[in-house]
Amino acid sequence: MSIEAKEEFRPKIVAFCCNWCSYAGADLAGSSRLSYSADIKIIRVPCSCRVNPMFILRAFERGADGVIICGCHPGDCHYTSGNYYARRRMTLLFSMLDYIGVESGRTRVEWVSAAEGVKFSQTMHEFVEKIQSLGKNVRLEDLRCRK
Amino acid sequence: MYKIARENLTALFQKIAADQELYLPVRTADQVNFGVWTEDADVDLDTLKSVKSPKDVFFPQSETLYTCIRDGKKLKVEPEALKEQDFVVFGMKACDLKGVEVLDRVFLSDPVDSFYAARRDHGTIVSMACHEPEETCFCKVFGVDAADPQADVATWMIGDDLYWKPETEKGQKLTENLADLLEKAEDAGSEAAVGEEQEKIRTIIEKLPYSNLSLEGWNGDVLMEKFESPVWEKLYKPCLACGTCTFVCPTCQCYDIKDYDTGHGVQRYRCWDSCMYSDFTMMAHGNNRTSQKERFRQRFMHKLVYFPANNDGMYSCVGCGRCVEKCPAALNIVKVVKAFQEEEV
Amino acid sequence: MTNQKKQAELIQEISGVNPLKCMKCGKCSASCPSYNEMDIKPHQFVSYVINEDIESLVKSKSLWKCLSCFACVQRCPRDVKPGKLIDAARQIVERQKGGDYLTADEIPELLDPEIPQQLLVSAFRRYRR
Amino acid sequence: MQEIVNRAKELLADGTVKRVLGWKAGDLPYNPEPAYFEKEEDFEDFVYNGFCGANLSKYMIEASKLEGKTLVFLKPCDTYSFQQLLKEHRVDRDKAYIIGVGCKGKLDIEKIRGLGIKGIESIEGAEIEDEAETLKIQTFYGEKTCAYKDAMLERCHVCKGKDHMIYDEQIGESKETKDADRFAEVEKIEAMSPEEKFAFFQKELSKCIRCNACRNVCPACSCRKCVFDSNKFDSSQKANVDSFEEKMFHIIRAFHVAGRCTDCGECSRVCPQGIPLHLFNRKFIKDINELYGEYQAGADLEERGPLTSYQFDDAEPGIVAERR
Amino acid sequence: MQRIGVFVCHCGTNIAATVDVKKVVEMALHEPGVVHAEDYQYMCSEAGQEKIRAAIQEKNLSGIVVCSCSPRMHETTFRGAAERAGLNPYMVEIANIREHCSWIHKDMEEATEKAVILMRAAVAKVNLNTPLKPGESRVTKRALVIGGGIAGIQTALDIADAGYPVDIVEKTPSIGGRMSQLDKTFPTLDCSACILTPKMVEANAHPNINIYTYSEVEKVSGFVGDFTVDIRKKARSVDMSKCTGCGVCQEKCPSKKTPSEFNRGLNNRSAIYTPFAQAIPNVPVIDREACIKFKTGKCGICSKVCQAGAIDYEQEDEIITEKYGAIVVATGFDMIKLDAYDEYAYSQSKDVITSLELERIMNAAGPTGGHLERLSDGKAPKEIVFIQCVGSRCADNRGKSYCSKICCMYTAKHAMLIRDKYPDVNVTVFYIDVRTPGKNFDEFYRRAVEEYGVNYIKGQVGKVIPKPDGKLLVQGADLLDNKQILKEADMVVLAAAIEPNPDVRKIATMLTASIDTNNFLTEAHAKLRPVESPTAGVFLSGVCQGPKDIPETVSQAGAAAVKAIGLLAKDKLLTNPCTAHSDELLCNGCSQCANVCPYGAITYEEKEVNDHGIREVRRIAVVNDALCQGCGACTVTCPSGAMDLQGFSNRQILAEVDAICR
Repeated sequence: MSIEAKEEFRPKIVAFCCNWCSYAGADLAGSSRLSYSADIKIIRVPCSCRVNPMFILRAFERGADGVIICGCHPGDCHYTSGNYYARRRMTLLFSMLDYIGVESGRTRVEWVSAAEGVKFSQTMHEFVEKIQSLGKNVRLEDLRCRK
Repeated sequence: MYKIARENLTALFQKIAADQELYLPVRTADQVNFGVWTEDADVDLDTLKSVKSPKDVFFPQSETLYTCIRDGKKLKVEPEALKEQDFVVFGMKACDLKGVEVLDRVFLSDPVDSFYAARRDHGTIVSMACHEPEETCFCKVFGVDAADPQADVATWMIGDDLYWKPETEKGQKLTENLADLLEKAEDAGSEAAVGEEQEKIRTIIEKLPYSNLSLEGWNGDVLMEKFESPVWEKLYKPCLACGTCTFVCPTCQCYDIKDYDTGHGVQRYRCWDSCMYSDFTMMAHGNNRTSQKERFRQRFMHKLVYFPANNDGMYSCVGCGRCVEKCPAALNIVKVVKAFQEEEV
Repeated sequence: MTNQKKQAELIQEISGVNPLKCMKCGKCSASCPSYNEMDIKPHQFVSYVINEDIESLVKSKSLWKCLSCFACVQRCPRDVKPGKLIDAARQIVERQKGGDYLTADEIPELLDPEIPQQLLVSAFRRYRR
Repeated sequence: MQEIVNRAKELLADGTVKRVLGWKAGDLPYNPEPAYFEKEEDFEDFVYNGFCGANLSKYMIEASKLEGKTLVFLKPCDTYSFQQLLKEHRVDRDKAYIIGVGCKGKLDIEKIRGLGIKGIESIEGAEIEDEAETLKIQTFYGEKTCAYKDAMLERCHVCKGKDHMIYDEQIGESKETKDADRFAEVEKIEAMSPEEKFAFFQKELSKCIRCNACRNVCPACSCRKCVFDSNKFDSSQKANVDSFEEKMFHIIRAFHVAGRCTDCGECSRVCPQGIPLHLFNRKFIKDINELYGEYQAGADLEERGPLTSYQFDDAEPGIVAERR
Repeated sequence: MQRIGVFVCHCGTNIAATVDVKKVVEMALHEPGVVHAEDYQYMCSEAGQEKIRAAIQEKNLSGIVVCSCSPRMHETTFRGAAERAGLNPYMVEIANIREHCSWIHKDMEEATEKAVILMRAAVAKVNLNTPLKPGESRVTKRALVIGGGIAGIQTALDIADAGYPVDIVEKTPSIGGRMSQLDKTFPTLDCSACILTPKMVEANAHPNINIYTYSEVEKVSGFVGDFTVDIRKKARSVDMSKCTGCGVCQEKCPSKKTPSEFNRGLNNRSAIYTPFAQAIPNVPVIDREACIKFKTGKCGICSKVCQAGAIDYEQEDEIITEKYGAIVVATGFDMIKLDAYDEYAYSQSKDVITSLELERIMNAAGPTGGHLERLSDGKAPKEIVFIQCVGSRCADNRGKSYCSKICCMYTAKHAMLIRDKYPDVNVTVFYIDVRTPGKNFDEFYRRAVEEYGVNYIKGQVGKVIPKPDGKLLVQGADLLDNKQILKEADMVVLAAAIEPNPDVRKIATMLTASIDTNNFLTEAHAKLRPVESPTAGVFLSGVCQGPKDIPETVSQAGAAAVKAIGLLAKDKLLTNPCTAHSDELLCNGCSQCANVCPYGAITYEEKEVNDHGIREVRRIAVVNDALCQGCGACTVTCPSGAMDLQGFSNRQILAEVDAICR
């Protein structure tokens, strides 16, 4: 690899995956060897409704360039209604981030079932591409966390 | 004495800022606070009081003390450098200057606060007399003369001219650097103009509603009596426990020291704290002052009793009136003093 | 990369078809109205592309026998659409002749007795959508 | 005002209430403070005028812990807050005797100062009985006038209406003050480019001194201990160390009150730095109205808040990008 | 400070080939709290677990991180290993460096870097873990089976035989399901009714089985061991206790124009009806949509002719609420709609039929009395064409992507039966592949070709054209002979794809059981837990989980029964200790958490608290551990952060975020 290639922008992306659908979907993507970027790091949460806006802002504060939340499809929540609450919360939060001038592409919610390994991998592909095109998150980053 | 036309002030600021930082009242999003001068800064010398006092030039709201960087299981500690560059503060009012005097008492007495001391050493203060004092002002009560702001350089804005009077060696040095912009004003007319302005200011101040506030009975000797007074119980009720009064105050000097986990180490910083906050001086066992009444009392006892007890009778209030203007519940130190007066009558 | 391989890839690119999805059910051939006229049958088109034998494909009679009726496109259960492959192969031929990238408006002026009628019909059908 | 005082004295005398939560005249023409009145003679200092803008609902959280009933004067907009607090079990209805007072718009001393009026000695025209459209202001630098309207708090220009949502009795007339679109400012920002939006909020929030006045005055921010004061999220902060923290604080604060904020406007009123904090809350309100149907927090006791309910066909979060 | 051990698994080469495991071990030793790190070939093996045990005991570890496969795979294994070594099982965290790393990345450097970060996040989390202890909940010793087809019947029988009461809920008026509609079964050619009816009778007579027909599940709440289910017993308009099943009412009913569901609409039934002769219970229902009495208020003939006085027009739906420890879903399948396949002329010609319709035609109790005839003109067909894979194996959105699995075999059965009974009829099967994996299956197919002379042609049919003379022109291709074929046929039979019963979506939602894109219920593990849903206490039986033939369905039904019995046999269940808890000093008592709790697990109490010396009575949220399932909805609703989730606490998740973004 050339030196230039090493200096390319490698985004930091946090993916919150619900234990029952999306995390299993990610597992399926893995066992089906459906590759996606190593820039994605998954955090397992019981349900998409466990994702607190504080977690998302904290990730951005710490220098994450994108945050994606994956949960069961609406109607399929393991806990019946968790993803419905998550949907409202995230819609409002994303709208607020957009409102203060943070590019709306940096946040995303995607519903991925345990059977959708392909969708998981594709979604991650797309999201990494989007973040690549947006570049480094500078608007929400806390400079003290820079190395 | 020197003078400079108002229209030439930008040139003056440019000249000062050419080799040092210049802090002065700047209007940002409709509010005036002291900030660093830049070409496109909206300088506002006509607003009497900045929202925050300019104390943060010497004692910033937050400052890093040192940084620890973790490398595996090793730690590297990097202390924060002290201020090394000279800077100028332009436009401080007499009350704010008095506020700095109070802060000096705290930070320059043993043990000396090296961060503060370094800033004081490197800072040159250009003051400005209060052209039109307002109804919230009560500096007179604390012996402050708003018409004669003692600093490295004192200035008066009279009509379209700024009169400039160096008072110290630092002030003299700054004046010399600016010699080609400042015009000598040794004539009698200039002296008279300043004198007239001072007279005008003092006349207004005499008329201000708070100017004859009596601080009788407030000193270091009345500690227990004031502390145990039932008046506090009534007084504190509207207090919302926010920190507005302390953060706009030119003399409040309490700070907290906190650690910020940067992910690859720790940044230790200090930041202003407010005695109005429920976690003020929180310790392992809990809090000294568990009720808002106690916290409220602390602030005024400190300003009017504890501080004078330890500082030769000097109050740590300078009568700038910012708390009078900004308190969301319309409480203030004047109301406190008056309430005690009424009670004692 | 061999020329054949390039062309095979080009066909896939133009047609947007992934020939590997074919499950060899033959529904295309079963649906094809020109089946009997063809030397290479519609379902075989797929394997010619997979095997990168574009030369045979381009030389075949079938290329110009396809009516572009798109019955195979419509009915293919696997989204393989042999009709599109044929169409793409024709485009390759045309491009080799230099008639690259036509817009629909330009066609009437370019009417040339040398251009096989099938290609025109096909082009019109394609642009109608 | 006399009507209010008389009624308060009556209720105190007949034992209906143990204390009255009202306003005590200040030492300046414009700074009355919320105060308790327990005896008839206390009422000497009682005042109720245009500068009594504070929302007393929040004080009712503490008053609910006291013995006996507290009489409280609530403007129409304050009653939304009270009802929302009631919904969240933060106040006790049985401990409150609510007199819904009429409202002709409340005054903002910062607005008056903003007009360049300083050195104020006295203000005429701020009494609730006054019908005048103009304030006469005597200053050390001469007499000034100012239209009542121009001195009104921002929230009064976008008033939710003059109906009390909850009360035991009502006193006083109201006058319509609404003359602006509640969401116009939000829409203006929404129309900006991301860069402009960011610059706008960056500039506004750079003034924040983290005094917490907005939080402490807010009736929806009624947490016993705020997350920003506790170590639960490692989010305890006292100062604006980095520009991001202020954003974090204000976004999270707005999020925590989303669906509960009645848009009482106290946050903007008290901000010493004049940050238009209501722009955060109103953005959430606007989104909620548009995406989940009109909702006014505090308007009733029963309806589920928009963030504690859902519809099967709610918009997907992707709508944020689509609406741009 | 924790004493953490990190164990990095090679998983043979599954991990080690792409992740430099030694490097992960080395980097782990740099992490705060880590006092031990090692790697091993297979951590999940006995030897690997022994290493973990040894390290915990020798180094006095307080928490461990295993960098290995998905926690969904071996979290339980490693928690068990930790527990055996005396460590609380909830002090174990898994860094998923296989599914989420080594299997999806090719570059060793990149994969190693990511594995290190995942390890760090897990270490950061375990640093904040606290030992947790599972609670206990009771088990209601009663099972619910949803669906009364062969799968449901078999499951119910097996559970009942083990001594536990079972309720079957069946939507239609009778149990029996699809199998009752079949004529013969492959590969033995048994009569379907002959083998099914005894089972139906047995279920009906079993003391432990209670059957609710013409009923639907309306609401499900609760959790494993303690479900509460509302069952809607639809008004039958016939008193089941009085009806003798004589059938007179059906005979006399003047409304006879409703297409028979049982006969796939090939003939009509009366408004009061039993779906078929052997129906269980043998009690008719009144179809209120079709009944003249209900539509106009006049008629009432059935009531007049019923000697038992069983007709009850006033009957209303009844809601039965019952508690269950386990629920088995056996909702079965239906054929797909063929609207999108107009090329086969299904909607244009009565002689183009589906295989299930052919079953009814071949059946002696069917619309034609078992005579093979064209529905258009009643003539005996001479030429029959079967088309395979109609809507199966489709990549487009017209059909289903999967193989329906049963069609190859039943088509061979049909072909064989026709050739056997009507040797003069020519049978042609157009196929793409003939799939016969199963005992005696290929032999069966070969018999059709070799003994019965069925003509198999490789190639899908392109289209079917109805001709004016009533014949059908089938245009196909013989791919092996490379010929296009135009064949005249009298009858065309389509092997339409099967799909899960559309109602299963509703049921899955009620049960919070997950469902795949094809509406098949998802199993907990594709290989190792094929009859369990990921939702504890919910089991899968039959085609609702995936296409199956009868023997497979029956064996899965038995397997599901065994799983359910295993659950019911326990007196108590250990509950998930990862539940929410509220910090009483921070709680505002505002009720928002209770509003979002899907389990009603949060209640409030007035409690005296001591808040740093201030004693006061406050309204405090209290979580019922047995009801809380640990979703965390409440934690985000709580503005003060009083509500937190054990095992996924705010600080634990933030620590992971920090570690990843470091």
